[in-house]
Amino acid sequence: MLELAGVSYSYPGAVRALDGVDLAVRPGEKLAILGANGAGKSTLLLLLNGSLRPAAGEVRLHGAPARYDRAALADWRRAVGLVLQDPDDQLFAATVFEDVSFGPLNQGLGEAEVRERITEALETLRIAELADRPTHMLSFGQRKRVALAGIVAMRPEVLLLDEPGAGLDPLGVAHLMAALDRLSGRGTTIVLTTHDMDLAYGWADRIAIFGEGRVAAAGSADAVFEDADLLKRLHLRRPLVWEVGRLLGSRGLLPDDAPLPRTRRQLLELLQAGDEDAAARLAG
Amino acid sequence: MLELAGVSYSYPGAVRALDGVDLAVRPGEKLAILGANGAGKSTLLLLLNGSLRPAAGEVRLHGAPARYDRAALADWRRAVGLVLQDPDDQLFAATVFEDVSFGPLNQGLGEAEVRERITEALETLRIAELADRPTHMLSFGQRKRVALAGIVAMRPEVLLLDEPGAGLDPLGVAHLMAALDRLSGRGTTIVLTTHDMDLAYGWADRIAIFGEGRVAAAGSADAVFEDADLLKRLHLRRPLVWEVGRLLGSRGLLPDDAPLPRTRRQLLELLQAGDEDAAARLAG
Amino acid sequence: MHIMEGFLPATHCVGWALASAPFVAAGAVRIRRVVRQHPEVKLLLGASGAYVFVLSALKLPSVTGSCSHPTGTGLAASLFGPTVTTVLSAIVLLFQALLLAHGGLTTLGANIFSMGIVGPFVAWGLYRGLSAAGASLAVAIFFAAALGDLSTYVVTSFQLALAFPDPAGGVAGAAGKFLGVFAVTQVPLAISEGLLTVVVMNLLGK
Amino acid sequence: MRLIDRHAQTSRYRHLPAAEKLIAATGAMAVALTAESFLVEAAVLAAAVALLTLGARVGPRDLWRAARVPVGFVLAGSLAQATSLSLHGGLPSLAWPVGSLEPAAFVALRSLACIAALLGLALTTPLADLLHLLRRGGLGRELGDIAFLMLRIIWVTLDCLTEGLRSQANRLGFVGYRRSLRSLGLLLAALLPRTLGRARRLETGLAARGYDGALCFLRQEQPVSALRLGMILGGLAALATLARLGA
Repeated sequence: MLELAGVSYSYPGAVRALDGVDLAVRPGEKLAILGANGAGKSTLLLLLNGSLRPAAGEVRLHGAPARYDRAALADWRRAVGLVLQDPDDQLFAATVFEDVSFGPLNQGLGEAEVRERITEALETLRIAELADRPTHMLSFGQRKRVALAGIVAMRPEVLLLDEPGAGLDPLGVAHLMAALDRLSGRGTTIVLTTHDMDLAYGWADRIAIFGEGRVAAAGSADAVFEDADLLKRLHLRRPLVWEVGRLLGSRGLLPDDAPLPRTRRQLLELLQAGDEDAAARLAG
Repeated sequence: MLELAGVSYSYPGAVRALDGVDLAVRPGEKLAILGANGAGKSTLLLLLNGSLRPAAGEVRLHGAPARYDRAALADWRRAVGLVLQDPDDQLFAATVFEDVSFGPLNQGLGEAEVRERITEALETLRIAELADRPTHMLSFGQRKRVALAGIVAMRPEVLLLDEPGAGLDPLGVAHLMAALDRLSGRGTTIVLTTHDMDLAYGWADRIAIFGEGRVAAAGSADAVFEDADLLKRLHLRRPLVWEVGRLLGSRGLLPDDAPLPRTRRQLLELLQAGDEDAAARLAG
Repeated sequence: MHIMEGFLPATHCVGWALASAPFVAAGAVRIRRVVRQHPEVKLLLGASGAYVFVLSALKLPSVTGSCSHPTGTGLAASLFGPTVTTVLSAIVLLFQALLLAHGGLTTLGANIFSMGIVGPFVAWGLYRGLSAAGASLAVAIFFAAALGDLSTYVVTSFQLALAFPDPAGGVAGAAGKFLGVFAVTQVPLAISEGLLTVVVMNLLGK
Repeated sequence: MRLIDRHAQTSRYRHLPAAEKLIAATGAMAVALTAESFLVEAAVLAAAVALLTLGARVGPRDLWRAARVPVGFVLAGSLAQATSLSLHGGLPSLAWPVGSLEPAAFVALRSLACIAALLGLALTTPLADLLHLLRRGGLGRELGDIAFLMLRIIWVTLDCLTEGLRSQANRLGFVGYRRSLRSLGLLLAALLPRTLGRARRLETGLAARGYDGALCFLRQEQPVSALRLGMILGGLAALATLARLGA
């Protein structure tokens, strides 16, 4: 539904950031784009929602090449929402409620509809109690969720998130990912960038590895993490859960019928289950 | 050498941030302070270097209660260096060299000495090649290291770091931690705050768990991570390496004589070694 | 230096508001025109205004050891020009009244006149004049910023003197008194502000 | 810097319509400025302080911290007003002329009353609420938007400034006058491009939310209550009557 075809882009006076990127986002999927700091992941997202215009190649939305006139951009942003890494780059109003109302109002919705959208977005992010709070007195994690709510209230088909977990503690990340799962459950396509391999492994349907200005690999986690040399060259490493799961599997220490663990919790449960198996064998 | 005794502090109009904190930093140690976002870890560091003055209790430096007059504060900061979380708030000068010279020049050192300090600090952080680069053209990871170099060049006895790993990709974290190990090797006492449990587990000599306004537990990693209820209450979780290591150990899957793994690398090596043991047994 | 809430009689409040209004209106019209042509300027102006506010909220070390807030108008005028500075200063003064209780709503007109109009225009004029006369950049900036700040303080003293003329010395005598009372903080502050502006402009010029 | 705002954001009176609070405060100032009796000034001062301490529950310490700078100005200014300067053989000399004390004391009291009224507004009303009134009442779309953006960016920039000052203090940047000036210069010079850069990124961030040059948003506010407005106007009328009787 959203597609980059041979897209190149470079910032003035800098080396080329993107160099012939091909990437297709599939409807309803959860796609994680992995890459080291400075690999150009943010640039990629800005191209995907029309904030930047490619120097070469094209971006396609629902199959048609994207246009960059005012009306086309407005439609594009209705369909594709972008949440930046630093919430302070996206918040402008004095209170949370006012801030979240901005996007829906720009979409030309009526007041009743806007109120409903705000309520729903704050509910999805479990921050209904913040509605009345001044934006400048929120914690970083709260600002992150408010910035996301501001986009969610616009009900985009595709949601792009730049490093959603950066700067958050494990609980903050868990809250955020739970909200993304709720959105995904309602049919929103979600694309996020991250350099946290375990986060991507546990969450994504599909993973794209990004480095040296292009998409170096894309596919299922298992396929993508197979290529150790590629990861090393791009300064990435495999998820710890993946590594441990593989090694345990190869030693026959995991139940045969169980799939490899993808999250920390799954891994620990499998290990504990193994414990109980052993205990059962001893007792029996 | 640096000690908090019954220290309380609260920001005006807010609930109490610190409430009777006791914490002693030992000479030459690597101490990690763990806590969720907003637990007050940054406040703790600001109290430790005299940037904030406790509402109750006292801070002791080399056994004597700290004083807050101008001269005493200058001495204090010569002995105790603090690196803040966001490097952008800490870099002012046009080039890396100039920026790092700021502290040593303020210490009143001669030019030759200042140059030597800068060279040494950049060398310690392995960023000698950045000396002439404009600060605004550095990557995030580079800026983090330059900010650290600015304090290192002042040769403090104690180095305090607020969330040194935040926002860095795995390679960036590895670079930074390697630099801290070099400093520690030369006798610098290092205290850092983090919410990355695995980072703390792999690096620290001693861990202090911080939450609900006080130090809830302090000691060796093994002692501190034992109390699962405490960690849960403070929204923290055990390091994954710790959990997996324990579970494998309890199932007898690690070599008996080997200590429990503390880092990702140790864990994976032990697992692979186990593999080879098994292979050797099969072959023999 | 701000005249605090309620210090000026009602007639003076109205008079100074009327005196300031044309300058603020002219600046506002200009800003409105620029913003309509280039909407992206709106955000830059918001950021510039925030910078001016933060500048004027900074505590400046002074040669006498006392601490005080700079006006920031010299730096603002040399960065953004005097007309824009007048409008931004007017908003900054409103914010200062409501966020810091420095200045006031009834004295807003008088404070805009001294700090948002005379200060920036003196600074801008001196900067232009001294540069044209061949003074070095540092000298031009120092005198522009220091005298811009000083002129604000002189105008404020005259505003107070007009409101409270001395029974013996008249307006001139009263001005002397007010100048004298506030000189302890304001003269060193003007020198510090001049020096600071030189440092900042040198760094920005690099 | 944040003291007044913090009170405004958490005040019991925060949710009362800003228009009511603005009318009460400016009305009290108008009465104070036009009255010519000590009694009226004292009444305005007492009413404002009582509303702040007993009504809005602002602690006396915070009230003093918010008021000390303007009060310092009032004391210095009234001192200058009360004295007389004359030239005797080329040398200026100060005197306390008979009857100069009373008008100076009156101006001081009037100013304190107005400062209390201003604080009554500022400590209970977030600045953004007042900006809304101004935007509706003639400030205009463009200037209104700029003022709102300023307010938002001020908080973000202040955080940077605080951290920057802290970091420079950690590196002994404020030991001595020359170094302090140089440190502040470095900080301000670094802060300008950062602040302008933030504006550019905010433009991108808002564009992603459909920004087309106008900052529109929905507000939650209580409607003005006729009862409360009546009470405010009644109180002001009482003060004005007192002023007339006193004169």
